[in-house]
Amino acid sequence: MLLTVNNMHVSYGAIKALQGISISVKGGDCIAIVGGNGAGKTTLLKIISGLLKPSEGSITFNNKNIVGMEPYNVAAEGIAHVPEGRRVFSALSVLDNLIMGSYLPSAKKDRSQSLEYMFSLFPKLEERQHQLAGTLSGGEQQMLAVARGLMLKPKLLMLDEPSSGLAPIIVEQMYEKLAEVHAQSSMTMIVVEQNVPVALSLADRGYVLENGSVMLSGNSNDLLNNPGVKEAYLGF
Amino acid sequence: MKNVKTSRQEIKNTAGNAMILNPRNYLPILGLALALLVPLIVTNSYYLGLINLVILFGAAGIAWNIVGGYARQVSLGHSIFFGIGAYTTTLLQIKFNISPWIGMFFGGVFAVLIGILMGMSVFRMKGHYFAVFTIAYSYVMMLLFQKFRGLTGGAEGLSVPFNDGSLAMFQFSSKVPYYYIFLLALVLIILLVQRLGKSRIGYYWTAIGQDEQAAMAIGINIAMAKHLALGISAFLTAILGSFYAQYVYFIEPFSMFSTHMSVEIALVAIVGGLGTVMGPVVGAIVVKPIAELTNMFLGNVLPGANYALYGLILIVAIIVIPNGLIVPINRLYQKLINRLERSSDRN
Amino acid sequence: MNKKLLVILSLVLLVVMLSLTGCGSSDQGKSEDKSSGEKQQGSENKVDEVVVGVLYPTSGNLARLGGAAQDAVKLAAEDINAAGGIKSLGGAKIKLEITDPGSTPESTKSASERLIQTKKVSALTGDYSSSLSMVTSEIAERAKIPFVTASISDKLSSRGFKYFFQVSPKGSMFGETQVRFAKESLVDDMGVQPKAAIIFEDTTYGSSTAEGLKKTAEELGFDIVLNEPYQAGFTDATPLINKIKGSGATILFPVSYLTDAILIQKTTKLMGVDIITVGGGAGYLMPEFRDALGADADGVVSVASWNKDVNKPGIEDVATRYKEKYGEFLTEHSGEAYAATWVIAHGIEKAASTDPTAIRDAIAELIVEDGMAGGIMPGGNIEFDETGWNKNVHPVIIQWQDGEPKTIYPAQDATSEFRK
Amino acid sequence: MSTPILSVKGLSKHFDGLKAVDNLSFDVFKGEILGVIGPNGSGKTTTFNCITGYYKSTAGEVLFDGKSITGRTPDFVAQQGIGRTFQVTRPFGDMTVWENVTTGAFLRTMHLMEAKKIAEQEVEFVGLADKINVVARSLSIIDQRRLEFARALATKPKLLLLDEVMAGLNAQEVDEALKLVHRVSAMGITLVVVEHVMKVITSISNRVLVLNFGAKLTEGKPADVMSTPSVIEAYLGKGFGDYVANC
Amino acid sequence: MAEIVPQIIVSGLLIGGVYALVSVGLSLLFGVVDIVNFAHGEFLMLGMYTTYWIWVFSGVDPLITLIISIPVMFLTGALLMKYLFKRVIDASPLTQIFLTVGLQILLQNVALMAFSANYRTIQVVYNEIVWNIGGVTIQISRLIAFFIAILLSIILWLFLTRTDMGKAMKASQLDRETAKLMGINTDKIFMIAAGISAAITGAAGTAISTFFYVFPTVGVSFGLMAYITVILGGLGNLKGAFVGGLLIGVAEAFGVQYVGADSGLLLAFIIFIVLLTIKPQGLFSKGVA
Repeated sequence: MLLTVNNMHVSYGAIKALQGISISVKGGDCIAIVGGNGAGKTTLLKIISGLLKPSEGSITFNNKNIVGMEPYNVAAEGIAHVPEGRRVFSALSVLDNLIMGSYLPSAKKDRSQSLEYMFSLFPKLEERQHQLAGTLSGGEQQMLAVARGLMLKPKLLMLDEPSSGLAPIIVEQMYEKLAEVHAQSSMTMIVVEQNVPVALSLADRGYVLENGSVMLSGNSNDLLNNPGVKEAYLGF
Repeated sequence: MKNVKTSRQEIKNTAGNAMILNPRNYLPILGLALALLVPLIVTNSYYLGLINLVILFGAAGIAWNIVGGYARQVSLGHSIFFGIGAYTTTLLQIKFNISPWIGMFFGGVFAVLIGILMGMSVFRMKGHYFAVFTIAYSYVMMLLFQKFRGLTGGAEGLSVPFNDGSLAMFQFSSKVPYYYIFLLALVLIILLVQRLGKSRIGYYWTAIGQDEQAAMAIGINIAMAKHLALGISAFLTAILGSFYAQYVYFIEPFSMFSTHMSVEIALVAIVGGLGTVMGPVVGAIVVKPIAELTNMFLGNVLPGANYALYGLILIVAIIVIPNGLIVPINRLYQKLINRLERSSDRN
Repeated sequence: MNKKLLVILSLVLLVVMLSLTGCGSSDQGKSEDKSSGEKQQGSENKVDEVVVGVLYPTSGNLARLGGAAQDAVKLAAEDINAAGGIKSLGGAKIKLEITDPGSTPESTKSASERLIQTKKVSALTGDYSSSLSMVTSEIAERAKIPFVTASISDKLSSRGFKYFFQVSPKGSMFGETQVRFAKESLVDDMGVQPKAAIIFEDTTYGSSTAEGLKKTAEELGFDIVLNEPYQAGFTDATPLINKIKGSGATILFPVSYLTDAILIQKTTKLMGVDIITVGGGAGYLMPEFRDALGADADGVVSVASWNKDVNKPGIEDVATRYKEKYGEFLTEHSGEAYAATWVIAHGIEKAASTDPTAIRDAIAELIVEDGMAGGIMPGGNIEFDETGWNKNVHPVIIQWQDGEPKTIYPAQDATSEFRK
Repeated sequence: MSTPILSVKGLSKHFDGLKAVDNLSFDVFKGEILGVIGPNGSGKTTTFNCITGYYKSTAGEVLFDGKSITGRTPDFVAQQGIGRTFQVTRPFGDMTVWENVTTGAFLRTMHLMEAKKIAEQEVEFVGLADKINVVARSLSIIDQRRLEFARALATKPKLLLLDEVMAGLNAQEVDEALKLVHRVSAMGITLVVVEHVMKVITSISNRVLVLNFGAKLTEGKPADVMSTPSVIEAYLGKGFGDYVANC
Repeated sequence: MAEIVPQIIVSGLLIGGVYALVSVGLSLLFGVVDIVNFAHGEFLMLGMYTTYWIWVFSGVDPLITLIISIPVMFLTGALLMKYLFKRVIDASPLTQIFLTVGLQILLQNVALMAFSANYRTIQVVYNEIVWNIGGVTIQISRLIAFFIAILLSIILWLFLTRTDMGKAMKASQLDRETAKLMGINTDKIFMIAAGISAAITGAAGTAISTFFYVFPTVGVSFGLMAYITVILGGLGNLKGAFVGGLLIGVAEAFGVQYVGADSGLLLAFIIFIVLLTIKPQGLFSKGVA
């Protein structure tokens, strides 16, 4: 296993955000984590990347315990977390945003290659590389956020709601790119989504979270056909 | 903290427990009674003088707290109101022989006018902007008071006319009358703020201090509420400023309108506890004597050692008790009340 | 809290307060009497020490000169004690209680009261800053403790205080002396009516000096083309010098503290403004003035309330020993502080008592003649008029000569010649 | 369902060239529950913010009870009788539940005791009675939503705008919340409900308004709207459309 | 009187350059770490004392002391960040203000204890030289200070825009959490930012030490100017701080000339209040939320 999260608990004050979640990801896997607002998806990613400290539980990445590590050290271990809401550095140029993705020495040495790859993957970004990131459209910003995450050359890429706020056509493009990256580099990915069908169409496996626990897990097709999932998230 | 207490108390009151026998009622009265006896115990007028300053700054801290603690607008310009009060009263006394008892209300009104003027520009700002802006205002005030010397006496300052032992002119050679006047002012301000705290505007101030967006959604006119807060705070601060002038005998723009003065007023509220009624009193009890003690024991050792220690204590205090001293004190007070209540219940 | 109850209680409090204030002053009077009575009994012409409170600011903006003055007081106390202490009290030693009044009226009030109430001082000296002396004198007057100061504001002695004594010249006299000197030594040679510029720092010291300047300049027929206060402690004198230059003034009377004085002096020179400067005290005669200007300091003229080479017996000895002990020359405020301490000592000697009121009465009658220790103020003997001011004192004019401030005017005090 | 209580006419809101709301017009009728759906970023919350005065609209007009409230401040709008909740809850953190709601009740009364009484009722109404003296900061998200609901109700609104109040609730909690919404509606308060969860919208709305790219895609009865192809396309995505087709 | 306008502008600009550098230092710390340091003027004071003492003991030109004073001040700033500012990064502005006010009192008085209240001056030859260009007098030492201010501002600008670390600083300012996710050690970045803030402010002190004096409270007036300037330019906006500094310098010079010698600051402050009342977010803020 590349990543094992075991019995994770976390609370914000009196609120229990996660109540004993366990997931595991094999190298080369792509998994989807789906569920409604407040189900704990984002919290889970934040815990993995070190932005939040759990009250209980363990995380093993690449045979190393990463619980309690600072986020920048987790990033150096090879986990890239593309946060929810794009969060591009709005007052930096597109290029500088990508450069920030390759800030770590391990990524910096391959910076020009990575840049080339990003520009081939997202030609729009090359066109706009000198523009301030804040002036990009929502879709372009999301592309930039993903590209910036890829610039880290991570072993594990975690995407938080990459479809949020995007027109369907853009979501589709985005997921096509993700599928392409996954296929080309067999990069391990975790995709957190509210847009259940799209996420499950990309992922091999999925976890359904509700109220901070895993309600269901299994391979994507099984989940898509699960009547409970259908009712709760697909509206039928 | 305060809020939990009041609501719990309200429940008790509706249960018909509002008796003098309730420790919630008799403890403050006991405290006040003790306070009345202080001049009999503290006969050294230096120490009584120190206590007087504690009371005065405690009251000023409460007045500051209306803006800084409830509505959470970090004012570092309260020396303006303090100074306006001090100057108006003293000038009226010097030029027209108007008693400070009357003059201070003029001072209060002027301060409110200045407050409204300030409010027009500062209430669009938050946090650091607001703080620095109020500092700039106090500098402008200081410079204006220095510049228009014909009216204000300029940098030379003003001496409060010495008038031995006259209640009508607010002058006493003993510290005792000052003590009772200041104490009365403090009690009245506590009562007022407590009352405000339980009124619509008090709820509105606290709400604004917590979340302006949400406050607007329930129909709170932010600008109006803030102006009211600044106005009341300015008025009270000006009254206390005129007390201060009468008490210190001499005022000059450089110290009256200084940021140092604003910081001292705000500091008692912060050390004591933001947005609480009694916090500033606790803060003043701690802050003022520390400044005196460091000066008393280190003032003659090495120049600067006293203030260096004061600064250090300040830093440590802010880091160790960021929420103010009132929190642990309140906890103890609650414990005391609970214990007393339990013992009376048993009876 | 039960509101009604508290309201009633505060009304009770109000009544109590009013009744107490009614008899407050008489109460206080009684206790005062008692304590002074005890003191007198205790003194009995033989005591070990007399406590003198010393208030010089050693922190904040006033620390520089406050510290130096405090040193001078210490030296004076040593001298007094070395000379056998207070002989009328059986050789009682002067014990200094030193405290830092800070730089605000409030801190000065606290410090003054602390000394009076907790240290049982017989007399007070200090402050040097007129603003702070305004406060200490109020406290001292109420507590009936004599306060001897070297602060210069005219206001100080204008309040009819009984316990206040001012050894130094009054602020308004400085300006007068500056202008008279200019008239006699400089202007009369110029042959034209001078255009004068007066600029003064916006402080008590600055404005009271400037008043005298303006009055005398007008009297002596100067054409005042500029008369303005400026903000003390500026970072750049160029705008101000520009203004002076633009005014067409030929003689400049700046009343400035050190940093401004240096910048004005330097900037005037650098900008090539051709103007005669007669400085207004304080900043112009500190060691740092010379250190900063180097050779350019030489020739600079300024008014001073005191100087270390004023024509008075014993002054050289004091100045030399001060310099040996504290490493810098004795400046005007420090010299006056030294004299003020001796005034207190002579007063106690004369009163033969540690009782403040007795000392006050003695100082009011005191004459410190030339030759008596501490009689080092310019002018005649040190003696106080009914307002408490040393009526014989006057300011002097100094000139920097070979790195030292030399007294050059008026003739009776001068020890050096004016170098043009 | 006769007279419109709220009329939005040609409303536009642009941020630095981005058209968050684009020439949007719709009516809300007295007593109805209007559901508003649309993908993330389709302008639902921005519309709310324009109506309630948090944003100054770039163009257009908003009429409430026949009176223009265009460009008025949020507090004015609230005083007129429009209550709202926030997508991300905004309780007054250091105040208790009771105090939070009392603050709201003060909009309609000057007296503390009366305000507290109103507040107590509303707190009970939303089912927070057992937590009435709890400091709002320490409530769970769901209880914070209830609190906001109660606080808005305490202002006695004629129209209540609910911004994703069901988000993050489990099935049972959603049912409870739906009951609550129905009870509010039964009290005669007009409701506009923004939701993400389709099921919620279909089960409570009298009518549904669908937004896409800041403009109205369609409006109508829930069942009709749900079967409109363009809605399926825009809201659920083409992929999902395909998926549905394949089923 | 119009012929002195160029002189007023030049004088104002020269001192404004120093205000600008001090303000840029303050703005940097605020921009990156979100702390308003009320002890900022004391960095200037410490820088001046460092320069003074090196000059006393070695006799080298004060400008050369920058080689030592910059690292010393950098370290001071970085350590303050690590042990003090870091504790209040997420606290309310109120807490931050009072912590740094405490620091200000502490630093001033420690300086008083260590160095006494004496005014110290440094003697350099070029302090005595002036240029007269078309009736405008320029004091060389002030011109040098101005150029140091410009030079350091340019170096800082290049650092922030051209180096990875500079960009990382900006990134941390914009979004601390996301910066961490990129592997940027924001704690370290904050220490460096505080270090640079202290170092360039100290360097401003060095620059003015050739024509100004050192004493324990020398930083107060410069600090005050910096707060005003930084707010004027928009908190955290370096360009705004720089232009604001120049503007305040010029406004002050005009105030002295045309309003009254005691009204330079008054004019500057009133301009400040009026401008900010019109544009509360500062002159150079962009409309970006």
